[in-house]
Amino acid sequence: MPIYEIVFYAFSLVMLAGAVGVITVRNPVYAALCLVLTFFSASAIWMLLEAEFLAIILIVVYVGAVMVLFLFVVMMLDINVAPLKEGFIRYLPVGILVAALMAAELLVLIWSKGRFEAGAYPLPAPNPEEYSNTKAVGEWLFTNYLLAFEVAGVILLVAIIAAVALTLRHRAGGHRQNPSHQVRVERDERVRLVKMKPEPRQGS
Amino acid sequence: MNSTNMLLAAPELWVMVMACVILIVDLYLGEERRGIIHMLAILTLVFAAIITLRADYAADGVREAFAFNGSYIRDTMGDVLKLFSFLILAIVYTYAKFCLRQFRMFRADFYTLSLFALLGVMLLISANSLVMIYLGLELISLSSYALVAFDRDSRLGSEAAIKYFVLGSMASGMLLYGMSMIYGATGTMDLGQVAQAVRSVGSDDPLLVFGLVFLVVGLAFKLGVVPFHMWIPDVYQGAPVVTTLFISSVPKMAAFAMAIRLLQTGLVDMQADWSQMLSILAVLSIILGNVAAIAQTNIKRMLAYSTISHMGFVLMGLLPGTAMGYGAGMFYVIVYSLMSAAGFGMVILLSARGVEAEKLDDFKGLNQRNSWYAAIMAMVMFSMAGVPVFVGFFAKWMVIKAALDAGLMWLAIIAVIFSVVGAFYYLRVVKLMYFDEPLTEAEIDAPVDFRAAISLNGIMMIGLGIFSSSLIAVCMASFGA
Amino acid sequence: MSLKTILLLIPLLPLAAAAVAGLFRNQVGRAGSHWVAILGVGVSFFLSAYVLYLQVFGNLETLNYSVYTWMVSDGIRFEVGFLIDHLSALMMTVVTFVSFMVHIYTIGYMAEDPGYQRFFSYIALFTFSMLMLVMSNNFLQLFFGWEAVGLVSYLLIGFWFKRESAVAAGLKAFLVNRVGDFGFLLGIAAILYCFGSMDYSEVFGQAGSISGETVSIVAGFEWQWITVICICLFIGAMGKSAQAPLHVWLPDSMEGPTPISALIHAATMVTAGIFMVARMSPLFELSDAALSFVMLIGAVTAFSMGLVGIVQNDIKRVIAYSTLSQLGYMTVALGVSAYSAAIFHLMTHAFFKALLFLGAGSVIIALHHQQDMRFMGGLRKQMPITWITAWIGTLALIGFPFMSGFYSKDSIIEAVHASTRFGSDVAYWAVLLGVLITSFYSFRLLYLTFHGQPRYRVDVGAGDHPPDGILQHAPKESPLVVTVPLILLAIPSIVIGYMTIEPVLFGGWLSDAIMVLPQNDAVAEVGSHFHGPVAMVTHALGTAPFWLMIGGFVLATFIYQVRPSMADQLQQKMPRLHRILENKFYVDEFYQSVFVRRVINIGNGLWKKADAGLIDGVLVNGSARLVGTISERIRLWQSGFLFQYAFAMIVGLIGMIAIWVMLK
Amino acid sequence: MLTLTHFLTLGAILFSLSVTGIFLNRKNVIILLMCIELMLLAVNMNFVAFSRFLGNLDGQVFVFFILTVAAAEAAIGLAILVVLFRNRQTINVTELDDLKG
Repeated sequence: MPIYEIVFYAFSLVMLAGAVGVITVRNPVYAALCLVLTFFSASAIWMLLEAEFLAIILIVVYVGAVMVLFLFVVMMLDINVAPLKEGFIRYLPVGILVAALMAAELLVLIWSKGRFEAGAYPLPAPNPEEYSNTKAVGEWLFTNYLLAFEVAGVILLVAIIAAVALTLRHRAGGHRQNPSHQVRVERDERVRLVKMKPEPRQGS
Repeated sequence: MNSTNMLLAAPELWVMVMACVILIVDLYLGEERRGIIHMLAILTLVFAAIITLRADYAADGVREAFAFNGSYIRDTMGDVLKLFSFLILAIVYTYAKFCLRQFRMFRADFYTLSLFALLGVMLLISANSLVMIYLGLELISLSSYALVAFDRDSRLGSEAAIKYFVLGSMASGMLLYGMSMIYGATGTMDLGQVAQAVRSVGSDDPLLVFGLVFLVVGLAFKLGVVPFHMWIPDVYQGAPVVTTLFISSVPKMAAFAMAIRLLQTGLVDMQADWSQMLSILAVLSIILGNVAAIAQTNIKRMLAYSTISHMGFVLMGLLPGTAMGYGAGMFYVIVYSLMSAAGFGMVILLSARGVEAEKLDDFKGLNQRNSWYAAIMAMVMFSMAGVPVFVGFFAKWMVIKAALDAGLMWLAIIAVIFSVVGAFYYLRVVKLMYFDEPLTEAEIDAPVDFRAAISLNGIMMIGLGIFSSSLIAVCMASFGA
Repeated sequence: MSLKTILLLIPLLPLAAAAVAGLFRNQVGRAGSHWVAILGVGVSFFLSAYVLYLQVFGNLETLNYSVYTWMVSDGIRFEVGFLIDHLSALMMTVVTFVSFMVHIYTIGYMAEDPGYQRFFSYIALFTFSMLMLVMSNNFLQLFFGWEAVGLVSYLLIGFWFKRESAVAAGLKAFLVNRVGDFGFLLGIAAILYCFGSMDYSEVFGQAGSISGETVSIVAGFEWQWITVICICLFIGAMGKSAQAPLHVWLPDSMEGPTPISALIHAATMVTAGIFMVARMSPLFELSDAALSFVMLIGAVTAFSMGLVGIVQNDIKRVIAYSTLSQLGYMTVALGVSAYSAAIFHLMTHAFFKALLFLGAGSVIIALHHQQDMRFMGGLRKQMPITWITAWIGTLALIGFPFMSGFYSKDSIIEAVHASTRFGSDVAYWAVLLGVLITSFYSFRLLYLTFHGQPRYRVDVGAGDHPPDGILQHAPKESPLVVTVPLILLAIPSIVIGYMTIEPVLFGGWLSDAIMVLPQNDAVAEVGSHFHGPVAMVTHALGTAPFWLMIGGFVLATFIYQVRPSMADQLQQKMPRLHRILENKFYVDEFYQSVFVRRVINIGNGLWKKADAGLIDGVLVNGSARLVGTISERIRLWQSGFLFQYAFAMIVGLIGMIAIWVMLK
Repeated sequence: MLTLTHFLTLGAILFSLSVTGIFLNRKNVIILLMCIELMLLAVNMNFVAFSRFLGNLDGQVFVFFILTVAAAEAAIGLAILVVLFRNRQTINVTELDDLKG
């Protein structure tokens, strides 16, 4: 089935191109967009691996939320683009060397003596028609991984607390409403009854 | 999944619930009633300890119990480490209350974040699967990143936080890469099953060794051993002293537990490999930590380098792969956490209104200002230096003995030589306190609970030294030695 | 009170006194603290004396028992235990007696010091530590005591911490002792490794079993385990007992208050190394190589340090170098297996050296902390008691017949002469010439201090800190609290040798603690010619040491007594000469250029080059500087740049993969 | 035919690229955060591939958790970045060297 190979190689190339883009382009906005491209291709490759649920999650959560957050911050900080890439060329040879070494070591393992060829890890049969990846993952999440799922929730809570604690500022001199004060207000604080003599109507 | 399973994890659930309760209670408290938060946090720890102590799982000769489909484990080692986490965190809170008030940062965030970090510590200690290890670790890390940047207006604090964050995330990435390799080779996340699978696959499978290297890197970063130590000095110095106090003490015990779970439970058959790796890391840490500390003038930074060398010693306990060695490492990490808490507690004590006493010179002539506090600091320094009678000596002794028993003579010799080198900078602090003129005559004042906590913490240095046998026995018993 | 209670009380009373004087210093006040300390140490002395009495007259058996067990790990016991035999009882009595005297003396000496209570607390603590050291029955406690006395010693050297030099001296003592302690610790570790026990009796019992076993430390060289152990232990002793080349800290330690110099740096702590080697005699006896090493180190120290003593002008430094030289004698004695002679000399030396130091202290108080002998002279009239006791101390030191030092030093020289160990003939010449030198510098000190004309002026209006040679008040005899200890120390300095030489040295009284192989027994060889203390004197009158001692006396008298008095007569007739001769410097220079320039140069050279240059400069400061430089280098790696940190991690990762995955 | 090797190779190259990116980037902290996301993607690729070829779901579930944590991490990282920028008016990596030695 060459269509699988074609899809795989096509998206792999796009994905790696995107990754190279992330670490080389000057403008952080472009970098973020390259990252989106990378994630998108990765999502497609995961589809090939029949991990449909994760593929969708990657698009929804990453592309839809996290990368938007990145772009949001990039634009909010308004950084000067030009000086940010100085010296890039100077360190490029070392960078390439490190990348090559790292990749060489990893690939020597992966390509060694057919360690991961079909003999050792045969491709399982495709999942049956009625199989739902989402349902299967969901079942595992709420049974075997219940504790982990709860902890993941706590981690998200911590992220919220941390983000608020770090960035929320009350501006000095700002006017803010305090609902509890508003609710507890007494009549006497708002209305003052003044006793006075009735004034005779003028000019009558 | 039944209710007994749930009950095993009762301490974790309690801490989680209380962290949320504190989060909510804080909304209804004004500035002047923040003390309630502190009381609640202490209460949380006390009850967590009580719940942990009510361990009825070990009734009839069973030494461990599992819950949540084997991803959660209760055993003696975990319980002891958790109890010490509670104790040390209680001490940390007592120091922190005073410090946060002084620095006008007394916010509930510190308490909630550190309680969530504690939850992470507890989960990591009790983790029995790769997933739980990762999640526990991240819970600690994420809380710690935020705590480092806790002083929002500090240039150094935010610099330290971003460095910690980038390097920490990178280390998690490497750890995960290793986990993926282990998963690929064994097909399971459960550490007990990983051990079985390793036995059947054979421990010389390159895929496993590969995974092991990455795991060790992640572990080394968390412990802060050379060459994965670079974050430690910068973060210890840049973070507000309360945060440094926290991250230097409690999470180290979790890192130790993580090493035990991964290496001893999961990859015990690869002991020959990881033992070599750890020995190189341990030697480098002991050498670099002790030597680099000498040139420091900032006490937080000096203690950071001292931490690096102490973690080298902890590794030295782990690497022989014997029950004695694990026990020695566990004893060391507990003792280290207590010493570190006391050391940074003293830094807090000397910090006058809003200015951190982070220069070594701030300790000059402390004896003339207050001889009791000087004595406490001297005890801490002696203990860290490994002077006999003090508890630090016993910790070093046990670890070195474990290495000797495993025939690692060269390692023991290097450790001894460099702890002698290291004695120099600890004793320099003692010299400053006793033989130099104070820079200020200002009265050292602290609330009564602070004084009680630091006195207790200081007396532990010698008290645990004299009566070290029971704690050592507990540590040894955790590993059946 | 049972005996065990008494034995427990002996160290605990000083400890309690230290705690009271130190922790409640403001509550008990100055008088309270000295009463507490003196009472604690005094009672401790009487109890020690009682134990010794029981051993001498009551046939008390050797006691070896455990007091408190700390923990048992792998069959190795960590415990506090007492081994009370003749050796330790003798040491306990000496230590507590000298300490007791020094406590009393301190009342007078430190009367005006603001750190009065602190001082008492420290010296009582020292007494406790020293007692724990000598009473120990295991290596762990020995090491604790060892470190504890060291610690108190540094605290006391740096007692006047406002003086820069005192702090530096404390640090120097600390650093030098680290070298020794490192060896000591290695030795103990080796013992633990070989014997699997820390208990003296167990280790000594098995000592023979490893005599053939070897270890290869440097590839290709096989060392006997026992030799390695003994040399490591002795390196520890070299640090504590200030043997060359680890002696440099002791002269500097004179920065501490004089009572400390007397107690710690002359009488007790510095002899801990001697005591330790004697205690370890069952081990040392098995290694001829180690004993030869001990002997040669001792000989070098005994001879060269005496030479250096000749050129010193500070009164305390002269006595300090004399202490070094005498410690060298003890070490030589150890090296020829004459352990009992070493212990005997240790005991007599403790009395007369403490006496000399306290005498020097008395002079120093009288002259308002002037320590330079060039600004003393003629004090015998103002300070008769100090003068007489100083004479007694000097006579004991140089080994004048019938004085205590005579018996101990002559026995050592005889034992060295009788020994057949490799190198003992060199050591014999060293100790023999040492007698001449000892006699010379001792009399020089006496003459410069107490005889001749005063070289200071009394000027009432000179202010609080007058320049050298000018005093605000005329010197006068010190108060009773100072002179009574001098007298009490002078008595044993005279009689203790005469009274005890027979039992201690030749009667085998110490043989319950000290083991000597028959073929090494130099003391027995000497003992075969011993016919009582009086006969020993008559015999000595015809031997070299006596005449060398007399020679030193004559030489010193000629230079420091005869010549200045000639100058006195001449000074009116020859005003130009008057100026030259009035100043003692010129005498010294004359004597240097004409007489013993070589000797002086060697002395000076040893002091400046070896002490100041090589050892201070290269070994102590040099290694500290090296570590400091490396440390500064390493700091540069921590560049602060995030990408470099990341780079280090990546390189670490790549390196680890390369080592463990690729290379396998 | 596609084998596990292909997917692992992809993950390895991605991992190497991200590691290099962290080291190579000296100017902009945001790019560092993106490189970390890349690294996690590489890891996820491995897990998903193993999960498929081992025929067990553990790997996919783990990826789910990694994605969750990564999202949280991104939020905190960006929050720290904002704080950093407020305090120093720069996110240039070479200027972050107050802490050293």
